[in-house]
Parts: sequence; structure tokens; C-alpha cells
Amino acid sequence: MSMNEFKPKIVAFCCNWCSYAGADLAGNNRLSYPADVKIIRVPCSCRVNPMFILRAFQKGADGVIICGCHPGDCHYTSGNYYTRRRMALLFSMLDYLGIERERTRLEWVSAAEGAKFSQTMNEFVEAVTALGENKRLEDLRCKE
Amino acid sequence: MRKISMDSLSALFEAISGTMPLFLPVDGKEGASYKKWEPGTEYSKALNTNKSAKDFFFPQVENMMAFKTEGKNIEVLDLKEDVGPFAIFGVRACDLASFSILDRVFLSDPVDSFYKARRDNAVIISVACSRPQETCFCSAFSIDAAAPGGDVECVMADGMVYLEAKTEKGEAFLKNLEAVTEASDERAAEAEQAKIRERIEKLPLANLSTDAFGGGKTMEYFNNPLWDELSANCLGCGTCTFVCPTCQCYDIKDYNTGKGVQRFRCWDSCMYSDFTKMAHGNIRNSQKERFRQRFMHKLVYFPENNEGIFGCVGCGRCLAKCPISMNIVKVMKTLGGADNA
Amino acid sequence: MQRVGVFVCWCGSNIAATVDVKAVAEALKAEPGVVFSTDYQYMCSQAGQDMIKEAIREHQLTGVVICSCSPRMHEATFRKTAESAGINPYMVEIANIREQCSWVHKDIPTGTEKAIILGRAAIAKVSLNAPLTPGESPVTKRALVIGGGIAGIQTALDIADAGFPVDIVEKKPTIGGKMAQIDKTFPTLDCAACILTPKMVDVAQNDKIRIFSYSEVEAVSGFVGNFDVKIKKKARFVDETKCTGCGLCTEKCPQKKVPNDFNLGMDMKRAIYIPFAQAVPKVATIEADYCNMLKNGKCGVCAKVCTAGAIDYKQQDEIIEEKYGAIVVATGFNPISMEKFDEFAYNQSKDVITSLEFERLTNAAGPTAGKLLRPSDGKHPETIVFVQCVGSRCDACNEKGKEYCSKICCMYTAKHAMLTRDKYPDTDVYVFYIDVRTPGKNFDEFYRRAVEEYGVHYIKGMVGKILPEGDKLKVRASDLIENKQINIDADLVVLAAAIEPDKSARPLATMLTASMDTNDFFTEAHPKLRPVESPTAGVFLSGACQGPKDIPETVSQAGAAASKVIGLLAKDKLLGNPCVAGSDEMMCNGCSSCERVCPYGAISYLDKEFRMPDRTTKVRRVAQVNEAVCQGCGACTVACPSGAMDLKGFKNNQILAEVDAICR
Amino acid sequence: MQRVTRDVLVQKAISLLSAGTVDRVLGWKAGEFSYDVTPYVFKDAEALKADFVFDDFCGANFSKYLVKECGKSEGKVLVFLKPCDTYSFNQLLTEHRFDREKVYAVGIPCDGMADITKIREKAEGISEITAEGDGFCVKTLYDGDVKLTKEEALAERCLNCKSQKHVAYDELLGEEGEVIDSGRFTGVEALEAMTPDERFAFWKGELSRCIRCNACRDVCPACTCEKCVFDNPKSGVENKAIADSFEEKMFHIIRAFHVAGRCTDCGECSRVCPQNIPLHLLNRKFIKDINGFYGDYQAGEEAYSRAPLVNYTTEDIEPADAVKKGDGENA
Amino acid sequence: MNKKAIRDEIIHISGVNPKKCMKCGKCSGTCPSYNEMEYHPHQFVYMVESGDIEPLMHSDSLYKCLSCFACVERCPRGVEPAKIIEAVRLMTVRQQGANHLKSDAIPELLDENLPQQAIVSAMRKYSK
Repeated sequence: MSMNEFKPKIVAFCCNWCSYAGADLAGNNRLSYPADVKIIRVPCSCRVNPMFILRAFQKGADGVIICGCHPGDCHYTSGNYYTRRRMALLFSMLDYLGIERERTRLEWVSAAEGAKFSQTMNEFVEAVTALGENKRLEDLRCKE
Repeated sequence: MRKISMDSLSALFEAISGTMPLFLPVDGKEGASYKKWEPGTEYSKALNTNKSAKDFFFPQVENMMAFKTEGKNIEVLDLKEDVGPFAIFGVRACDLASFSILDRVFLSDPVDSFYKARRDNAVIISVACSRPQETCFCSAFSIDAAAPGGDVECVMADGMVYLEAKTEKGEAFLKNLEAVTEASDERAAEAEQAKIRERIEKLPLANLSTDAFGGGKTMEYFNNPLWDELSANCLGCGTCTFVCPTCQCYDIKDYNTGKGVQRFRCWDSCMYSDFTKMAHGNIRNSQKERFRQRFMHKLVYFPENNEGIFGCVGCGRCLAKCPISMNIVKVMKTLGGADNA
Repeated sequence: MQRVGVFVCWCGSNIAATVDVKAVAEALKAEPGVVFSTDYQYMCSQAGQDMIKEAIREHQLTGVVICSCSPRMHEATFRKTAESAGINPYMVEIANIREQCSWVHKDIPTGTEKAIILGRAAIAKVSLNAPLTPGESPVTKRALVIGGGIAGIQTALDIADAGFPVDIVEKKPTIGGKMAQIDKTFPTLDCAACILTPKMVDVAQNDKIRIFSYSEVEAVSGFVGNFDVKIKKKARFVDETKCTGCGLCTEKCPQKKVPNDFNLGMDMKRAIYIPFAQAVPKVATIEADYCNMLKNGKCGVCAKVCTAGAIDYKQQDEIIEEKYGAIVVATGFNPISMEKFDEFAYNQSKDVITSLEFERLTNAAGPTAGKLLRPSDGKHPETIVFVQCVGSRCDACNEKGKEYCSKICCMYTAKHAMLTRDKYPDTDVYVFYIDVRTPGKNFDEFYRRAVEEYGVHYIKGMVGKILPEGDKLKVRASDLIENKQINIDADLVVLAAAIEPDKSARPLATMLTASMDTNDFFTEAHPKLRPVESPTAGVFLSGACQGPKDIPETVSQAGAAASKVIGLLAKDKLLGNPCVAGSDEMMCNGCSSCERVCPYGAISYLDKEFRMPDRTTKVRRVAQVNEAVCQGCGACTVACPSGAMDLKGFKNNQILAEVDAICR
Repeated sequence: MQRVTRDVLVQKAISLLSAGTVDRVLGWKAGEFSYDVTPYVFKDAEALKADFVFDDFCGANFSKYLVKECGKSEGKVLVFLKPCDTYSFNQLLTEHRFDREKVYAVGIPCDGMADITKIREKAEGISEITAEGDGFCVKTLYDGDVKLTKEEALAERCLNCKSQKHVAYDELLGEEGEVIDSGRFTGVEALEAMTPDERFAFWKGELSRCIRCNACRDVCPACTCEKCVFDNPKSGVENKAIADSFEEKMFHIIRAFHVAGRCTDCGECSRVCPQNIPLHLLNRKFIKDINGFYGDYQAGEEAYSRAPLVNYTTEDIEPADAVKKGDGENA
Repeated sequence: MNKKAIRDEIIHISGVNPKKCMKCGKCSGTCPSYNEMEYHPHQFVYMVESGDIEPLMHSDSLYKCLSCFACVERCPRGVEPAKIIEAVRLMTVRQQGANHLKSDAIPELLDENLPQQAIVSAMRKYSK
């Protein structure tokens, strides 16, 4: 498979109140982003367990992005602050293990930021596409 | 009997590798492990490998079959790989003895075809233990580390390696190696073997006795109150079972790959809480019961069902690796009473 | 195994134009568990819903997947559909193939492929769904209105009218807000005080309404129907219950140099004051920073003259705790600061004023008793320039102004210009505008009257520079239609300053966990369909805190917010969100990690006796979730190392199944 | 050589037993050789006199045993705690994992514990090990006496000891030590300075040796879950043996994450790993990051302190910047 | 160069997006050179946006702009008209022989009382 043809698998965890609504707004405004991005709705970014992220990589994801309300705007007051700490540590650990740091990302996208959602996804897909297939966190059994 | 100088071992390995893949102990960060020989690979001088040689026939994880799903259709795929001949060099007497214990499990009816395919294709070159360690107690199980057996038996003495075929397979194997080996006096290794036996007699655990154990004493040992304190601080990890050359329990599990199911087996450990978990639950719910099971199996149940053969070969790995230094020797000494005091 | 039915919506051409809906329905039919799969033009229509109901009955479906628009649109609709067909409403999952698929992707193969994957994820999830039953919680039948302007007043009156008790918290000593400062109202030109003060009196006399004036909300906890609020009643050093509002103290107080904030600092008041004659409550307040008695213990005049003995120099701030079922935010607006607009010389000349200051200058109760006089020298201004859009409609990067249109300026400027020409026909009045925006009932007619009947000079173009020179203000502007630069020597310049939410809104939003936009306006739950509700259940929005609004709009929104509150308070019990956390006691370590991350304090611990697998009994500390308090964020589920804590509706295995389905 | 001798501990234990303060003693029991000491619950003076041992091989951290031991009797259990053990002790208290009232903790000084794996690399066929001056003398079966310095024999965790101070005890034997400014993060820093490819190759080499025996988890005083997610079929990540290179990473990442902010860096995981995987390098990365991102925090230093992962500030570092932080420090 | 290419080039050089203009005229309202100019700052923005650039390039107004940046400072939309004017000027200057003033001629024109800033802005305008 040449790099040009490579279509990454991207899992996006979006909090219900801000980022999922932001993604909806991107849709309302027809702000396109690659179809490689598939969104999973979670009540809050703090619902995202590091296990979900690793599981996505295991099953063949090439990139995982978590989107939540901006700090201070969490629907549940503090959920995204915990997310921020958890992901800071997890991403740093993945980097320490030699996993490409561009494969994981945490972004704050409000319900009003359809444009930001689309732009973020475009950038993320581009970055992951440039990296190519996820080889360092792959489970060979899940490959064809 | 053939011989070759220790310095020319790599020539021997190269010759073997010319006909079949060769595996031998190699030093690594963990200690010694079996690795495939490639030019430049150094044979480890360690007495024994970190993990036992059972992995050759009974690997920790083995894919058995796969189910490929397409919508609601299922296709069954056979994942058995074709096994060709391969050689293992450097197997110690204890590990070699463990193979015959494993054979009793995997080769009796119903025969485990995965195991058998590998067993049939292996040429085993054993090595006598010139420097047995303080943790060794194979003699307790009547294993002679000076004459380990196998297809070909090696004794290393005075810079030479003496190779003697012990089976027809071994003879054919040695014949192929005549170009790199020289003929030797049939009795050249005997002096070293005698020395080895002397050394074994002087080991700290040389007097360990199995007399108190064996078949026929099931209930006596099962109900022994000493299990409580022996097992009290067991962590319930699986280290002893995973480094043990004779532990042969496994679990068969299915893994959902998203495109189907991969069925594999992997080592299990009687130390684990979900070992033998069945529909109704678990039959051994306390660590004491699980701990007891492991040692009862090796010292009582196995000999009872196998003409008095114990399920331990005295390799000493569990003595070296248990996080809390609880091990079969301590169990034997505690339960064996006066015999082992 | 669930029996899953899949329903793929075309949404007319919204989905069907980019997603081959038939192919999606066909592909999903092959998924494990799917026993029925179909497509339809509008699933949310009556016919579509009937189709779902019929399929549920005919195929004994236990789970339903709708591939349609965002669950934020129609999840509730389809849950009701499922419920009416006899299955648990929480056995419905939505695959968002419109907002997150057909609308953002361009070609059919791409859209179709993604729609199938999203459908698979929903099927994988619904296969692990379990029926959920919402918990019930009681409703405290009392509402809190934060802010006592016209928005808060109207909301409170409407709620009280329905028979529910209401408390108003107002940070100023009196209710009334901005409207009390305004002179006349457009487009009818009736007097603001004349229409506002009767309402203020109604509030004061209504036995269902309590006013906490000079008070602020300190803390909010709890949830819809059951808010616990702490209100700080600031010390005003006057006993409200004793003060008769006679005003004697405000005349006798020797400290006369206190800037009068009600008149925007254009004149002075005493250290003890009543903001204006019709204040409610009509109670004096001491400005502690200026009071000699409070500062150095030397004075006490007010206490001496007060016949009611209401003065209390030892009064302390008081915290009042009250329970509420609903909270209405009506914190209003303020004009933005003109400090940074150097080009308009607001800092350099007293004769450059904001429109709100102009209101006070023309108000009979204002600093000039209603005579239009220049602040600098008290002379009658002969040439007045009005500048519109000052700080409104700025670029996002402009740090002086706001990006939005402030909405009310066009109309009040027309009002000011018209009233000036009406009272003082000798004055020349210029209005510089970019656009004149008058979409409202009788609004454009009003503007045209200003131009046609009153001879106000409307000039299309913006003022670039104002230079104070002598007693004149040299105004340089461009006339875009004549394509020339204009120089006017003005006596008074009035800036139509942009408006912004009150500064108290941001901390309040944090307390309420209500979301705000980048401009600090409160966000509504839905911009079109739920304009007076905050996304936080039980919190409602009234007036300019949600966006710029004029009085009629504010009053109608206030009424709408009130009706939402009444609808809530009329219920005896609220059904909670069943998607709450729950702990598997057999796996719980009692380590307190979950308790520490719970923003609601919904988790407590219990020492409980368990029968262990090895047939012994053991007392273990285990977590308990209060389902009425839990809001279902899931923070605890990740904090829990053993995975004992899970979230209903978003269980670990459900999310993992979605991940698996997407990555397959 | 330890400052406090075995006899002092035995005496202390016997006096507490006879005074009725405690009804059993969690201590180290002598084994077959000089080094194979086993944790053991002594019930009487005779057993203590006969089998109790305290020497340079008493590395086992007893804190975790208290979780199970406390429920076993109405009386108190005497536990001997080395400085590093006291941190685990506090951490378990913070997490309500045992009843403090049921424990009598005696702090004992520690001069570092020997690592038998390291000694074996230098000496084969060990018949006896004795402390000799600052180092050790190993009598061997075939090569005579082998002398080892402290550096050659002590465990890595002890050479990089973070504290000789006891942070919890009822009674302290010997003198109190101090918190040490150790170089325990140099290993982490060395890895951070590598390129991602080198780091990946390093960890592949290390983690691929894992046999999933669970010794690291089962000995870990932070891993006291009633049921580990990796043993729980309902968790979705349960697995018994690594069937794929991914799973060894998954296990170790998640395990390190679950103990992040709770791990006291006692080093037991690396001590017990039969495959000599330097697992402490994972935990120390989290500790180093936590210190760097959120300010110094030592788990267990203070009982009932709030762990960094159940805490936050509104100004916390963003993950994207956090990942880059390691670069900056080493640039 | 066709109309569109010139327009794109000007937008490129100036880095300004004339679409952001809301046609308030504040730039022209603030311009000290307004009366000297045939085309005023707001017209520059509008005419560049509509592609009607030829007249601008031939107009003296190009050189009447003082580059005082009052319009840039005060534009509420961040359009920066002076930068557009500068870009139009550059387009002219870049054409062979189209320079308004030859650089050799400048020293003679210098006046001792001329502020330094004026000299610098003059250099920017004339001596490209």
C-alpha cells in the first residue's frame, strides 16, 4: 500500500455537551473533514479510560483523539480537568515507550466551534496519515 | 562417540544449522534463554535457562484455529503450522526428564497433535551439568545430571565436548556431523561424569528425600494442617508455574479480532484465582487450596497416576524465582517431617 | 442475544444525497443480532415512527438502531417511539449519519462506507444495552432569580403569579436594573420609570416574592429540582426591617463626595443613600468605603437622625442558605469600557459620553434634572454628534471591542436624536452609522420619523477621530455616500457603546455549571428550540445575559423562562437521568478514588459484610452511588483501578464494543 | 550489614507478644540458603527464636500483607517496616485498605538490601553469603570466595534509595534517617534523551521478555484490587498470557497507569520479575512526570494526601505540552 | 497580468483580507490626507476587493497616503487599509519605469526640518 492510498483509522471520543455538539455544528455548517474520523459519544471526556485508547490502537486504529469542553466549561464542572491530567500522563508515557506522539491528541472543542472541530480533524488526519500505519501499538491478530 | 574442541563449537553449530534450525541457550538481560543459532551467536555457559525447555513443545501461547466471520457466515481456518526437524542443544538432565513427564500428559490418548508434531521433529542434544548449583535437587528424583540422555548426550571436559548418540535419531544426527567432529574414545567422558556425581552428592540439597511422598497418601497430605502456614504468604502469582519445566496446564481462549475469532491456548496457572473456573464457579477459592493443589499434584497425585513418577525434576528454577522464596523444597521439608529435617 | 432492528433515515435528501441508504440498510442486515433492517424517507415523521413501532412488534425487537440525524436532535423522539411499542426507551441507539457523515462528506462511496461503520458501532453498543429506569427525585417548589432588572422582575412576577414562591437576588441596593436608569423607551417613547416602577412595587408587595437586595450568590450545589444555594447578604449597615425609607439620613450625612453610580458618576451622593426615589426596597445603604463612622469611628450623624433606629454600624455580611427547584439567570448587561477608544477622546473630554450617560442627562431624576446640559460647563449643546457601533461588530482580534452587533444601539440612538430635536429644535443632530438595523415592530417607522419629521442628519460613515479643541469637539468623519470627509465642531458627542454581559456572569456560570460562549453570554440549550434554557437542567436564562436584547424582547423571554420554571415546579417528582454510575461491590476496593473525583459528592462508603468466594465472610468498605445526585459524567469510572465503577448507558464494554466495531 | 540486628528485633517482638500488645508478628523467616528469606507470621517466642531472620536479604515489603492479615484476628499484628515500606503503608492507609488499629508498626532502619540476581551474575553456585565490611563475601561451590562491593551486590532500588526516613510507625528502632536526594530518575532521563525509535527498540527488548506471570502485580502494594481488570473477564481486557506483542504493552501501560500517583517507588516489581524487566522505569516515568507537571508529590509520604490523578488545578499543563516537556529538559 | 492576478497579488503582498471590510468608513473618517486624495482609504479597500485596481495604480492618491497607520489602528475589522495602499503602490513600483520618483532625485528634495519618520516612509514609498 503506498502512502498516497493509506487511509488512517481515527477514533474520536467526543463529550456529549461540547465537542459532540461541535461536531454536529461542523455538520450543520457543512465544514468537511475526512471520513476516516469516526466519533464515539461519551458523556464527558473524563469518561475516556486509557484502556479505550489502547484498545482502539490494538484493534487497528492509527490515531485516537479526545475532545472535550474547554477547561472551565465542563458540563460536570471538573471532568475535563481530570481528563487533562490523565491524558498528559498517558500521552507522555506512550511517547516514553517510543509510540509516535502525533497518534494521540486531546483538544478542547466547544459546542460553538464547528469550524475548530473540522479544522482539528483535518489537521489530525493529516498528521496521522503522514505517520502511516500504526505499527508500534498493533495487535497482529487484528490485521487482515 | 565423537568429540570436538570447545573452541570449535561454532563450527559444530554451523554444521547443524546447515541441515535444520538449531536452538541453544544464549545469555540475555534476563539470564539465559533458548534462541535460534545464527552466525556469531554465543553458547551460554549458564547452568540452566531462565525459562525451561518445555516451551519448544508446549509454547506459552499457541494459535489453534480461527473463525473468520463475514456478516453472519463463519469460516473455520486450521492454523496448525507444518513443523520441520529442529535441534535443541544444551538441554540439561532435569529439563530432559521433564519431557517424559509432559509426554505422559500430551502423548497419552487423546494425543495432542500440536505437541506431538514438535516432539517428533526435535533432535535433543543434552549437556551434562559440570557445575550443578546450590538450587539443584534433581538427584532427589533419581535424575543423573552426569548422564542426561536425549538423542545425543554431551559431556564437556578439559576443553573438549564429547558427543554420544543415545537414540537412532541421535546416531543419524551425529553421522551427519562427522565432518566437523572427530572420533573419540568411548570412555573419554567417564572421568568427568564421575566428578559430576561427586559434586552432586555435596550439594546442599543432596539429601532431600521424596520417600515421604508418592501415591497412596492423598488424604493424609490433603488434610495436613501445615498447608495453612505454608501458603499463608503466597502472592498467588504464576512465576513458579511459568518457569517450571513440568507444569503443563493451559487454558483455551477465544480472541475477537474484529474480523473473526482466533482460538488459542496459553499457559494457565493453578495459582490463579480463575483456574478451573467452571459454570458454577470455582472449585478452589482460597490461595491455600490453590497452593496445595500445585504441590499435591507434583508430589502426590502425579506419582499416584504415573507409576510413582513425581511431577518435579528438581531444576531449582522456582527456588530462584519465587518472589517470596517459597518453593517445593520448603514444602517437602515441612510436610515430609523427619525424613527431610 | 438482542434482536436488533435497524432503521436508516434518508432525511429527505439530507442523508440520501451523500449516503446510499439502501446499501447501508442492506449491509447492516448482515450484522450479528440484526433481524430487521430497513430505510425510510423521514424516520422522525409519524409514518416513520409507526414503521418502527410495527417492526418492534412484528419482529420482537429488543434493541433499535436508528441511523439518522444527531442524537441531540431526535434521541428523545425515538426513545418515546420505542417505549410506546413496549420496549425500554434506553434500548435505542442512534447512529449519527447526518451531522457527522452525510453533511461533512462529499461523495456517496465515502459517505456510505462511513455510515455503515457508524451503524455497526451503534449495533455493537445496543447489543450490550440493558433496560434502564430513571430514578425519581423530589422538586423543591421555590425558584431563585439571579438579577433584579426588568428580566428578573418579570420572571419573578410570572412565577409568583402561578403560585410558586420566588426569591430575587440583586447585587445592588435596589431592584430595577438598567431600565430604571433609562429615560424613555423606544419606539413608543413612554417613560421607562412609569412602566417599570409599578412592576417594582408589585414585586415588593407580592407575598410570594422575597427580595435579597445588596446580595450575591455565593455557592450553588445540587441539581435540577434540588439546588442548594448560599446567598451572601452584604452588610448595608441599615436594618431593612426598621428603615422606613424617609431619607432623612441621606440629607444629613456630612460626607457629600461619593460618586453617584446610579448617575454613572456624573454627580455625587452621600455616604448613606437611597439610589433613587422609587427604589425597592426603599431602604438606605451606607457606602462603607466613604462612611466616616465606619472608617474611623467619627460621625454617627445618620444614627442620630434616624428615628426608626435602623442604623447598625456593626452589621455583618450574612449567609442565607435556601433550597430551590429552579434557578433563573437574569444578570443583564453593561456598556463596555470606552477607556481604550482614544480616537473618540472619551478620557480627554467630559463632553464625550456614552448613550447610557446621555439617558441620565435627559432624565428628570438625573444630575441635570432632565435638562440637556454639557457635563463640562453646563451649557446647552448646539451641535450633537451620535456615533454608532462603538466597539460593536469588531474583528475577533480587536481587543477593544466585541465581534457581535449590540442590537439595541440603532434604536436608542434614533430615540436620543429624536428626543433631542423634539425638546431642543435649535440643536443640530448628526448620527454617524454603518448600517441602521431596525427589524422590529414599528422600529423602522420610528427611525424614519427621526429622519423625516425631526430632521436628524443621518450620515453613512464612521467617525475617525474626535479632537477636543477649546470648548469644541472636532469630529472628523467620512461621508461614504458623498465620498467626502466631514469635519464637524460638536458640543457633545454620544457614543453608542457596545454592551457586554455583566462581570458577575462568569463566576456564576461556573457555580451553576452552565456553559457560556466566548463572549461570556450564557449558552442556550438549543439556539432555536430551547432558547431560554441553559444546557444545565434546572437553570434558565432571562434577558441580556443570554445575548443583547431590548426591553420587549427581554420581557417576553422573561415570561418564557418563567413558564419553563412553572412547568418544572408544577411537577412533584422529576425523573432523573438513568445513565448514572454504579459500583460492583464485589470488585470495589473502597479506596476512595472515585469519591475524590466526583464533582457532586454522590459517592459515599459503607462497611458491608460479604460472603467471599472461599465461603468466609468479610467486612469490606465499598462505594455507594447516590443515583439522584449522580449526573453521569463518568469521572469515577476511570479513577477506579479495579473497574468496579461503571456508567450505565455508557458501560466500559459498550464503549469498547463501539471501538471494536469502528476499528474492525 | 544492617544497623539493627536480628536479635534486637526478636527481643522487641517477644516483648510485644508477651505484653499482649500484639498477638502475631509479620517477619522474615530463614530459608534453605543465605538469601531465600520468606515472609512469615510468627505466633510465639519459640518460632521467633528459631526462624526469625533479619539480614541483607529482607527486601520484601510487608505493607501489602496487612490488607489480608488485618482481618485474620481480633488482635494486633506486629509488622516491621523499613523506611521505603512505610510509604506503602501510608498509601494503603490512604486508600482504606487496612485497619490501622489492628497494626503495631515498628520502624527499622535499612542500609540497603542485596539483590540475589545481581550477586548470581558474579558468583555461581552460592553456598553462603556473609556481610563483610561494606561489602559481601560469597562462598561458592567451585570458585572459592568471591568478594563483592556494595554497588555490586545491592539492589538498584537501594542504590537509588529515595528515603531513609520512616513516614509511619508506632515505634522506631535505631535512629531516624532522612529523605535522600537520590538519582533515581537518571534511568528515566537517559531514556527520554533517546530518539523515539531507540526508546521503542529498548522497550520492545524489555517487554517482549514478559511472561505475564503477574509477579510484579501480585507483589505490588499499590495493586491490591479485589479483582484485577486483567483477571476479570467482564473488563474486556482480561488476558492470561500475552498472545501478542501488543498485550504485554497493554498490561504494563495500564498497570503503570493504575498505580500512577499511588506508586511509592518501593521497587518490588523489578525485584521479583523473573525476566529482569526494569519495570520501575515505567513507574518512575509517571512519578517524574507528576513531579514535573503538578509539583513534587511523593505517594505515601503523608497518609490521606490527595493523589495527583484525583486532583487538578485549572492551570494544569496540556497533554501536547506535557509530551514535549521531556524534550525540553534534555535538549 | 489580468485583473484577478493583480488583485490576488495585492492581497498576497499586503496580507490583508478586504472581504472583512464592513464599509463603515472609519478609515476615511480618520485619514489626515483625505482631502488630498482622489481615492480614499475605504475606496482602496473596496476597489481592490472588486478588482477595479487600474485607476488606483494610476492615481496620485497612492503617494498621498502618509503611511501614518491611523486607519490600521482604528479599523474595527482589522482590515488594515494602509497595507493595501502600500501593496497597490508596490504593484506600481514594480512595473518597469513606473516609479513615481527616481531614487537619485530624493537627496535634493530632503529638507532639514523633515521629521525622520517622514523620510523613512518616503523611502518606503519612493525608492523601491
